[in-house]
Amino acid sequence: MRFAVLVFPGSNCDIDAVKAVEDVLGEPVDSVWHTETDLSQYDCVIVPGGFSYGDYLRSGAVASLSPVMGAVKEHAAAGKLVIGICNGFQILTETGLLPGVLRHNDHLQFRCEISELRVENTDTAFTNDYEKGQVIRIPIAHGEGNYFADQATIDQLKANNQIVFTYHGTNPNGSIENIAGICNEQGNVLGMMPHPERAVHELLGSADGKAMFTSIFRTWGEKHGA
Amino acid sequence: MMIAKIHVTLKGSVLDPQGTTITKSLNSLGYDEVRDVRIGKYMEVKIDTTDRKIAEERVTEMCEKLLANTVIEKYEFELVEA
Amino acid sequence: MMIAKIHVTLKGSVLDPQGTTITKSLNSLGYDEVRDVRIGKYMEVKIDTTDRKIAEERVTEMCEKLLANTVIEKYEFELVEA
Amino acid sequence: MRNEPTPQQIAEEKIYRTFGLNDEEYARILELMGRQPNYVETGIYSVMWSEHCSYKSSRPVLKKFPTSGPHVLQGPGENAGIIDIGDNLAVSFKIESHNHPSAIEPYQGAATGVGGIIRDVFTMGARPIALLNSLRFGSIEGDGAENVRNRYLFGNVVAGIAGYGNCIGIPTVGGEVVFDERYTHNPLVNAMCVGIMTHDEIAKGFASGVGNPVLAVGARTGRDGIHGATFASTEDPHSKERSAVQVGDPFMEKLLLEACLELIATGEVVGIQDMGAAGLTSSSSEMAARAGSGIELDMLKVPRREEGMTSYELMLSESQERMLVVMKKGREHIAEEILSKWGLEAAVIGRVTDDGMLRLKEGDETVCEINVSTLVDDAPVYHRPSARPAYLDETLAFDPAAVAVPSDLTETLHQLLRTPTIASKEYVYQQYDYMVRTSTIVRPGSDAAVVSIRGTRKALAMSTDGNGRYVYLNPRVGGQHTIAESARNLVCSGAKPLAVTDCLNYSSPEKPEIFYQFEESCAGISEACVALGTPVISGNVSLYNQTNDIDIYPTPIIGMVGLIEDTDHITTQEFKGAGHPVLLVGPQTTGAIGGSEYLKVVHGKVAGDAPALDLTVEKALQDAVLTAIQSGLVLAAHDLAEGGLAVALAESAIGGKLGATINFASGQRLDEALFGEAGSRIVIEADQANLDALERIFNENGVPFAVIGETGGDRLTIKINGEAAIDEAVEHLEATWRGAIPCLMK
Ligand SMILES: Nc1ncnc2c1ncn2[C@@H]1O[C@H](COP(=O)(O)OP(=O)(O)O)[C@@H](O)[C@H]1O
Ligand SMILES: [Mg+2]
Repeated sequence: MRFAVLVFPGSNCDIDAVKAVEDVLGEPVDSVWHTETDLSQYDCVIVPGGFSYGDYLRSGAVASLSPVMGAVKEHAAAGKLVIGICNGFQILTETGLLPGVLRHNDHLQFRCEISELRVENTDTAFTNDYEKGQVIRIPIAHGEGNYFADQATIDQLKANNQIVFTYHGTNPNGSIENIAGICNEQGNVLGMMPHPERAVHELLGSADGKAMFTSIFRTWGEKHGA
Repeated sequence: MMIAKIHVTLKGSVLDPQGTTITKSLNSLGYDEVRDVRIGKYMEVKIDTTDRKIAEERVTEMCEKLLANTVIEKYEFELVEA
Repeated sequence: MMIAKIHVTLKGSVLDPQGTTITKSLNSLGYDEVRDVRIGKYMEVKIDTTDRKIAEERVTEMCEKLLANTVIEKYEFELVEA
Repeated sequence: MRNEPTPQQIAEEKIYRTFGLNDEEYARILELMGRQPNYVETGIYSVMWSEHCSYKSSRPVLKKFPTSGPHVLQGPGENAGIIDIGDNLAVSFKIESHNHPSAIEPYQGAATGVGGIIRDVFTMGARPIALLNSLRFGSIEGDGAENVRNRYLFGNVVAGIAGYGNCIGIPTVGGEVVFDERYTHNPLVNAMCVGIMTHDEIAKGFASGVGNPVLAVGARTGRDGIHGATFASTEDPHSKERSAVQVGDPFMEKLLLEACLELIATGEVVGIQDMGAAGLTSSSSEMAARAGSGIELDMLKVPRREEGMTSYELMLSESQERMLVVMKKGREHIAEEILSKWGLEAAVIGRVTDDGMLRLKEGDETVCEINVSTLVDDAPVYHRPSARPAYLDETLAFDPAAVAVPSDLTETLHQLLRTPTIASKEYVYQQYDYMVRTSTIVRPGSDAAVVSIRGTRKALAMSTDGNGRYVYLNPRVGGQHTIAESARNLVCSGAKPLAVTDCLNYSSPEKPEIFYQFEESCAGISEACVALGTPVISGNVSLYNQTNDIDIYPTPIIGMVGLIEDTDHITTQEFKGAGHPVLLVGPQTTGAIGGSEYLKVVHGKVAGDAPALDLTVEKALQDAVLTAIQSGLVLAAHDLAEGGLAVALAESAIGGKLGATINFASGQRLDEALFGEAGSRIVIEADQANLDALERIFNENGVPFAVIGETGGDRLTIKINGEAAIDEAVEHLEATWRGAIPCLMK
């Protein structure tokens, strides 16, 4: 299975995503510069966290217009996997691959901590190694993670079971319905504010993010008979 | 040269947590008369053109594509000669 | 009720990293005519008063104290009846 | 034409004085140049001879620091120091102050401080892996105008540090914050950066090789921060031109960082230095001085942000995110290619010469010609008069009998846990991304932060420490404490302390009493560095931290880095499990309550002598505890600092959500035994089965120790001579400690 981790000017969790894929799965993973227009050789694209273009104007806005995002749209339309983490989630909403927006945290401060998430949907390629309702510990680190969408969109997300993760206990940013991560209707594009790539070793304080990578690999393997 | 003076503000129905926080701080500083604060962006884009009509089209495009997120924001602009 | 429409912008010689980044991004999207972008804030403060003179004084104070950082920003406002 | 004063006007109207040069200094310039300097030249001398760049008051003192050791690859003098940690790896680090800018514009002042120290480290070829800081503010309690301002400064300094560090993607892993009235108008904002590299990646600030091209790289030069260096060296920054404030662009710096590391890796770079204080002036002259060469620049080629900038402005601007690079001749296109890939500019603005001159041209016209060594080596040196401060007689005369032991010591503990200096700093560090790069093993909240080194079993421990009150009460011993506490913090995390970076924050050196504090505390620092084997490899001095006749406490801040040989040795301060013996290692009596946080918070007094410290005992203690940790005998270790034994126990209990029952014998006053702050003491938690082995190690090192209790339950109970002194649910202690700062900052 081949992974691509996109790199925009200002990305800073790209290396962490690469390390996580290598450490958890040992599968090949490339860093792909934002000017690339062909992603056809990859099975899963990770849009990593960080501050693409400084998060200036709106987080994710400038990056969403880069050449590589055209290829990400094609990749997603072909039913292949895309995960946006933190800034990557913001980029995916700005691109329109996922509905809604991520606004300033309601307390207006950046917040870094290990947060507790509830896995709401285990029928996705990203989460089938978790139990439904399982509470996992995954770090957050963001200033603009306050998910918002209008009521119609929220109703739709619920009806289609697109809410994948919610915050358990305290909501760290004011997001609507405690949303921490959502997927698209087809279930092959996931966006989440928390950082699973930061939770892959006990030494880092949690290894609960590992199951995301193993889920992806297993789903892909089942599909491709590997 | 022209300057597009662009106002990007939240759509009416969208809550403005930043505005709410500032309203509260103003109240607690003793400005009890403050009822509500809404926060938006103001941009000045300098454009090398003389054709007002083209400028209008182009700025509209820039707003739609990048300068505003039309899911929650609306924009407005005027063009002035510089 | 009155509304103070406040523009807060960076002083002339202060670096505007956001503006510079957005200028470059617009250029690379094909908007070559864009020469410069400056990004500021726009606020609407609703005030429960009818006395324009007092309102003017109070809003000036709010800007100096909280709404603008006068070390690097300047502000401007107009009052309209609401 | 330029509208600038002529050389004659500068001399006759004494215009040089407005630049911060005094009459003798100006006379010296005339002598060195053999003519009257023009406007640009006067500006260049004034910044290079400012306190900030020349260290003219502090140099004689700094020279006495121990700076060498077998593991030191680069001592003070470069942009940052470098130490060897084995496996062909090297670590570069430095701390720097941004006190004056932060007093005026806290967010940008702190942010650009972080940006500057990061540049110092990646200039050396190192990949920055961690940031720390050390902060001082006036009191944030109360509703006075000053308290409100202090809260504003605190909130925005923290936000500025977060804003820059988070965006650039370097984790902020540790630091400290202290609140005291003495810092009301002079907050201290010291930022430290740690980077890592292999030995062959080390780069230096050398402009050598005649004809080699000199490039300006990164951001364009604007009119911001002109005369910042001079401004950092004067008494009242508030009266200065406020447009001197610079705005940071962490996004630009992230690109610059990646581009520079890529460029250095090509091996085509001769020398590189960041343009920090005094911008193009100091970077060009220092690079030439180190190489014994000269530099010629064409000012018309310097990329600029604004039209009509003069050479004077270009040379003195402190615009951020810029570097000066000397490439091998004919290889400039490599710089241009790499920089443009990252969307940045690299412009050839001059070349290296061999005549020892800093020569500036505007096309064909020469506008400045100065012998580089007169800027750097001939800068004035002042041997300032020193006099023992009169207040010491009064503070040393303090008699503890004059204050009563509080009747409710549990309440006293709450009072201490609530005081912002001791209370949880979660409000601060939850705004910092301390996990990016996925190497942070011990996060903020323990004695030292620990960052792992990928591909090895090694890890680095790091901390910042300082106690201005101790230094105020006893400059010599206070200086020793600063080093001892730093090293002790590292040892508690399982590291061997390796080297020191220092940031020396003081008031005006022109006051003999202040100079005495400076000299004596630096002597104390040197003594402790020698005793503990931790040389000084880099540092920074910030003087004139005073306003309206209030001098800050003399506040040397120490940043220290230590090596953990194996991640298995990493130890933290929180209690790990019930039923384990708790030991107090080190001297069992505390000395008096002089200088303690307790005396200040509970009795409102800053008096007495600094707490006792014996460097021989300290060294033995650290060796013993490190050996014990490396032998796998220690479950938790926590050094005793502000608030003494009681606060240390409370912190370990809160962190582990686990109580303890403590009972020990003491001949001291209860408040001394509980809250006294003598040095060289560490609390550890160990397995019962390991007590014998521990005893052997402590005895071999001649370190006293006692089992003072046992972990367990949900209360912290401390009995002295069998009588209950403190008894409280850990949960309640935690609520007090955790809630204090958020409550004040609401
Ligand atoms: N400004 C800060 N930045 C990051 N971490 C901080 C800061 N201030 C305090 N901390 C963290 O809080 C913990 C306790 O700080 P402190 O009480 O100063 O520790 P110590 O007394 O052991 O030096 C440390 O882990 C420190 O890293
Ligand atoms: Mg400590």
